[in-house]
Amino acid sequence: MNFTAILYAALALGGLGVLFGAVLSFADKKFAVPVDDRIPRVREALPGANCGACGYAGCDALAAAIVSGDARPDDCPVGGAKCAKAISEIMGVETPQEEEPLVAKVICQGEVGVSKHRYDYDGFPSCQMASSMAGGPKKCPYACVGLGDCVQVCKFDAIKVVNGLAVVDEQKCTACGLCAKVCPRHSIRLSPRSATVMVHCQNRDSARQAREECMKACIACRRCVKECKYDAITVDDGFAYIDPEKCTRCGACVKVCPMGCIKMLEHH
Amino acid sequence: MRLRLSTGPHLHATETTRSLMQDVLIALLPAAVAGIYLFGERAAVLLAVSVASAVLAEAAWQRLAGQPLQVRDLSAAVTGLLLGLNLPSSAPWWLAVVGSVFAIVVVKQLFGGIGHNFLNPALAARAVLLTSWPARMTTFFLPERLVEIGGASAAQFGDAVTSATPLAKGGTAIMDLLLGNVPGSIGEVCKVAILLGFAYLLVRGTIGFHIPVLFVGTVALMTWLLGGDPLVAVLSGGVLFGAVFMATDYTTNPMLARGQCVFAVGCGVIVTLIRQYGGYPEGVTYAILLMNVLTPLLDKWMKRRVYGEVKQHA
Amino acid sequence: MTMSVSGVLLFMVSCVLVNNYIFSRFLGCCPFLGVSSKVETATGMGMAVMFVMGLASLFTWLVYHYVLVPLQLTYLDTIAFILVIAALVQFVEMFMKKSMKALYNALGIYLPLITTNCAVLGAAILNITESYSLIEAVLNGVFSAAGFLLAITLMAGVRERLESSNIPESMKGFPISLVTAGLLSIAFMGFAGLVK
Amino acid sequence: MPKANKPSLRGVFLNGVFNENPTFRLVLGVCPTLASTTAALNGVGMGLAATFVLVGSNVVISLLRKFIPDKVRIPAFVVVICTFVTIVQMLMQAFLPPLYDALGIFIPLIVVNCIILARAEAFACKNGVLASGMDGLGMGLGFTLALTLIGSVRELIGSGSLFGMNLLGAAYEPMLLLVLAPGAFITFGLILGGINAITARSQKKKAAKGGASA
Amino acid sequence: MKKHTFAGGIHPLHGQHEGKAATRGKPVREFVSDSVCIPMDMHLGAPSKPLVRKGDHVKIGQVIGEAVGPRGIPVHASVSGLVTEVGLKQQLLSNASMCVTIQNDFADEWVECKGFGNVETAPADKIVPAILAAGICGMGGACFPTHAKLSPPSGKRIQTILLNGAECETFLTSDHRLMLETPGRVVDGLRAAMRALGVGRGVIAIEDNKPDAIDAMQRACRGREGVEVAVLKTKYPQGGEKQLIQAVTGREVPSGGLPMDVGVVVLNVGTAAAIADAVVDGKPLISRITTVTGAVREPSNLLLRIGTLFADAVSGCGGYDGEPGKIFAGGSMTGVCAPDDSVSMTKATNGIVVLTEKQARSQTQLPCIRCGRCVDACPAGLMPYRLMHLCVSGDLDQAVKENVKDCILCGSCSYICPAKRWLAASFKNAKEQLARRS
Repeated sequence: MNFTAILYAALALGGLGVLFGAVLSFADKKFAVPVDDRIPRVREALPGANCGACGYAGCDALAAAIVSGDARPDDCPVGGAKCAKAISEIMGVETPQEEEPLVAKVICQGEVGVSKHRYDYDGFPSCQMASSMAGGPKKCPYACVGLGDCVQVCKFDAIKVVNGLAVVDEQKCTACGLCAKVCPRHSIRLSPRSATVMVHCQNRDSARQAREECMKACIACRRCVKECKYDAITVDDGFAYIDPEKCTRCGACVKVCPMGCIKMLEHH
Repeated sequence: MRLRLSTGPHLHATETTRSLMQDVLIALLPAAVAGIYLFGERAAVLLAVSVASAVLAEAAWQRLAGQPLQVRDLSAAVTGLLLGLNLPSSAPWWLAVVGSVFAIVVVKQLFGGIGHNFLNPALAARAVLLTSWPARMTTFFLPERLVEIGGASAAQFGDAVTSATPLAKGGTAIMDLLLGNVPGSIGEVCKVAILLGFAYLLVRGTIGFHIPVLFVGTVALMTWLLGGDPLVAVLSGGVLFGAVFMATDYTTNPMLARGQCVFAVGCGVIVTLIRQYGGYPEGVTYAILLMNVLTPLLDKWMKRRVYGEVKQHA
Repeated sequence: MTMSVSGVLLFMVSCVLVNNYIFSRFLGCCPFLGVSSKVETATGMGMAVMFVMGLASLFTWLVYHYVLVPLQLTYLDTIAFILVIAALVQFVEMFMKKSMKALYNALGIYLPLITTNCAVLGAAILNITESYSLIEAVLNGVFSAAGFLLAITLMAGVRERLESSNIPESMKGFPISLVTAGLLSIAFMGFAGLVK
Repeated sequence: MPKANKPSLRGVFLNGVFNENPTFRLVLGVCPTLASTTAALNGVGMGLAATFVLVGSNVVISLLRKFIPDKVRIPAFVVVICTFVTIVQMLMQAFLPPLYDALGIFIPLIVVNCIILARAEAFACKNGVLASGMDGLGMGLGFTLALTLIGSVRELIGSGSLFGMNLLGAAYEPMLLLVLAPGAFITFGLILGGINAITARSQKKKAAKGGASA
Repeated sequence: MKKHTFAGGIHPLHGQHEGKAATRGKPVREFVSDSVCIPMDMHLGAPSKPLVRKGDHVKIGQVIGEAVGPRGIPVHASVSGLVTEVGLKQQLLSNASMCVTIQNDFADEWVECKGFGNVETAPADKIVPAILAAGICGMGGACFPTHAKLSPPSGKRIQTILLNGAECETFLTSDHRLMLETPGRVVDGLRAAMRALGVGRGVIAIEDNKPDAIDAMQRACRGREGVEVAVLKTKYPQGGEKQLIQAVTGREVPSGGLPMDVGVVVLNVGTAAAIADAVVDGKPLISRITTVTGAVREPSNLLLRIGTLFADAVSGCGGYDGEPGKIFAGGSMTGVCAPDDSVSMTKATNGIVVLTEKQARSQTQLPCIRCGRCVDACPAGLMPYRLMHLCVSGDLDQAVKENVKDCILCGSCSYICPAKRWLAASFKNAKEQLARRS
């Protein structure tokens, strides 16, 4: 191998390199397209579940909307405060206030054997469809239908139907609220995580009828109201409601409820 | 009184997956019987082995994968029988086993089981066997028992074993082709039996007539255009068997009638091209497989006109 | 050397059907497996490859015969080719971004993949090893890419259909795509011997 | 990079061979995997060639990582890789002509093997020389191992032998399909699926154990 | 004779005479129960407001529910007697309905009714108010208030009124018997509607499995202005509004549009008969013909008072034949299931079908085998097998793109599917979800 061969090789490749470099740098200027680099950064800060709970087509769409100002930095219900903070920083706006974390809770105890059935539903597994047929298979018109529309819609695998009743896995739940939106009976409610003493019933029917419909129905007997020392319970429209702000988790109402529809859950 | 509730329809057609498969099995019966009559007990053993191994393979897979057992729908039996009928009577038993297992496991179950395979399992398996053991798959015995045609049996094949393919033999009497006095795969030789099965499927409404007719018609037309004898082209080889039983497989042909017509014509064209110019003596297997591959695109590109749609655009 | 119409036709059948880059030569498998989940994107990718491969065949042939051969630097072919291809792809990308926004959005991040698409470099090298003329080289590039387009479109059709299938968990993704490609390849064996 | 996060050389090596096996885990370099596994020996040859290029390019790129401007790093990497590929090509042509013929066009095509560029981009340009070399070696051997495995299966079933030795006897009729193109795809797919199934099962077991102990 | 038809469709229960053999030869027989329970929401539109209280005495034809809103219609007492309850009761709908229960005193006391005597001489502008006052809504099953249908927005020109006598649904023979026994009333009703709208052409469409009804209607049409009979091929869903229009006029209702967009109004033959009663005699809609069939001892065509309980209707047919497993109002293709037999029949209940426990048992859903039968059967030109995948996997946007909204929920796909898949049900569910979304 001699020196000229090396020189030729270097020159040839170098020449090609210079030529291509020149063409490309020209093209770079000629075909330049501006892109807002905040979109990918906001997208990165979002959870990426593409659940659509924000009302946009997915995380990419929300990111674009946030950057263009159509959506707010805290519009992602799944990411919570942490995500909102990160996006606010990227967008250079103030961090919104932190709120009490929420979780989806099923306001019904009407599993098979507890809630009484009017008929056997034998069709397409959809709560919406079943409840539109003669008031649904369960006699109680407020009960969880138990065919899993919420399970279908949950992107986080946080709901299961056990024994004809939806059960939320609070560890997995991100409080995106899709299940509450889809439930035809509004049996799922987003409640503060700390609200662990709850009335698990929404039955508004008269006491006599409620008893006929379910073994664990709230009959609005007001015993819990009388028992509560903190004024936390109100009975309105035929069922009791516990205000989580006032509740001290003393458990007095749980003991006194004749239908067993007030439950105290472990505090997470 | 405890009633059931559901949305309509509350009563259904009596046709089920199982009844359809059963119809196909019944339609295959004449071809199987003719094959066993012509080729003797070897053929019977082969058919039995391939059906049994297909059914067992499906059951074993479903057991292992923890799926509900669905061999009762008879689809595995159909696949096994189709494969068996596509083997030469000279094939060893293990060939049938390998083919059946490949058809059921790789072509069908890996893709999600019945209805999800995109290739006809039996044909894909046959192609695999043909590629893997070409000599085994192209050694055809002359039928042991020839059907007498007016005293003169078809004795023009000197040897009992011929490795030349049936297609290569010219001048075979049409009657011999019809009755099965030719070497070939177990199920494809006796055209009368195949036509009997075809008639049964048509009467039962299991399949429409357009795929087989267009397929065979295209082969005849193409052969005629290329200067061959259309009748011999149609009656020899596996065209008839493929057109009636393989190309009409629901899962692997297009959903729309229009798409099915394109599918059938495509099969016919490819068969003739492979026969005329290709490296294989017979092209039915590959023609149908290639059109199977094209089927998803045909389904995608050929759309039905939706009621009331055009008017709105106008 | 000139080619007759039937010669071109045979050449095309050979490149597209018989010696398909994917199904018999294993060239360009990465994009074939990666960009074949939707028919629209797959055809777009195939078109882009066809365009790039035609150009690449032209330029690499020119560079080889008019730069490397005179300078006796043929051992530098791989380096030179990869440079040509990389520059070409980059140029095409910029051009598309500006002038064909829709196509650019559809192909997105896959355009740079063409650089590392071994089919392009493979075609360039094969053009030299088979000692094709300039016309043959360009035809080879375009037809082989057409074979790639055909393969990836068929694959995408099948994969779109598989979306609704209940594929075993451990086979999802690459494994089932590979098996699918294998089965497609079996079907393509029917073309064997159609030419030569 | 903080000290605590710095992986040991052994860790880097094993990562390449098992956890991030380029073929089975990352599914990179599909073309050479399919093309060069008609026999176990071809797999080994391709694997080792790639290993050589990987180690070499990783070391050189790691050495030069401070000098290469970010904008042109990819072309620079390609030139480095290309140099090593040309060296391998020449070496093989000179000393192992049968293997060179068997692998054919896929030797120069190592240049566009995604594994090599991916390692340069993801590891070598961020880590020290020794670690980069080890990463190249681990990845390369992982690749070699995978190719050998696939090659062995295909050779054993497709021609009844292993590394050229006839193992299954004369009575065995080899399944020709496996050494042909469709066999490559299907074997690779099935092995990949099998490995997925095995890992999924062992992970499930691990999770079950962890759940029981927690 | 030219037979009209449409693309797609099926022949349900073909081997069993569409389930109609048991009742089609049986003349209509009146059956009056001891009490009736009349829902206030029998029509599409705002429910009527009850005008009576417990303890009131009512006469037949007395208005007991007041029309609310532009699509509201009045409800009339169908028997005379004592109001025993006014309250909520679970009917076939999703929410409990306000119902008025009347104990029949069998005195058959009518309120005073005044009609125009003849449809041809009745003032044209008084016909639609008479229909509204009679509380008539679509009696084929859709319950759309008829006066609203006959009051098209200005700018829409109606050229044809189609009377739907196809009765393509299984089991039902009520329209068949009506056309056979009182064809004159049907033609009167049609003429009244034509005059109300100033339409020159009225067509009565009948499937060719009812030759006697075709004959009767043709005879009744003789000498009447602009009225004709069209014979349809027997096929389901021939009586679907859109299919009927396509078969008879050759025109297609545009996607998302209404029949009036192609200048057609479709009425059921039963509705036409009710219009005739309202215009000629001034009688409100208080009874209708209902086919009670299936697993009952004596399948019949009964003339029932509106609000008759299913249980009473069945007892009018000799009771159940064995243990019932499913009861639905309408035919087996689109019938609406009852939770028990204590629900009331309404103005739209053209049939009550009882299935035995064995017939009612559902079959397990199997994987789709892509046989394409659903595609051939779909009268809307959809691809049910693919749409179902989209609907079940939740990709509703794509489902909309593939025209799920054009599904008419006829159930042909589900009926014909050999794998017994829930095709139509999944579309119904998707359409409901889409409706809630907007």
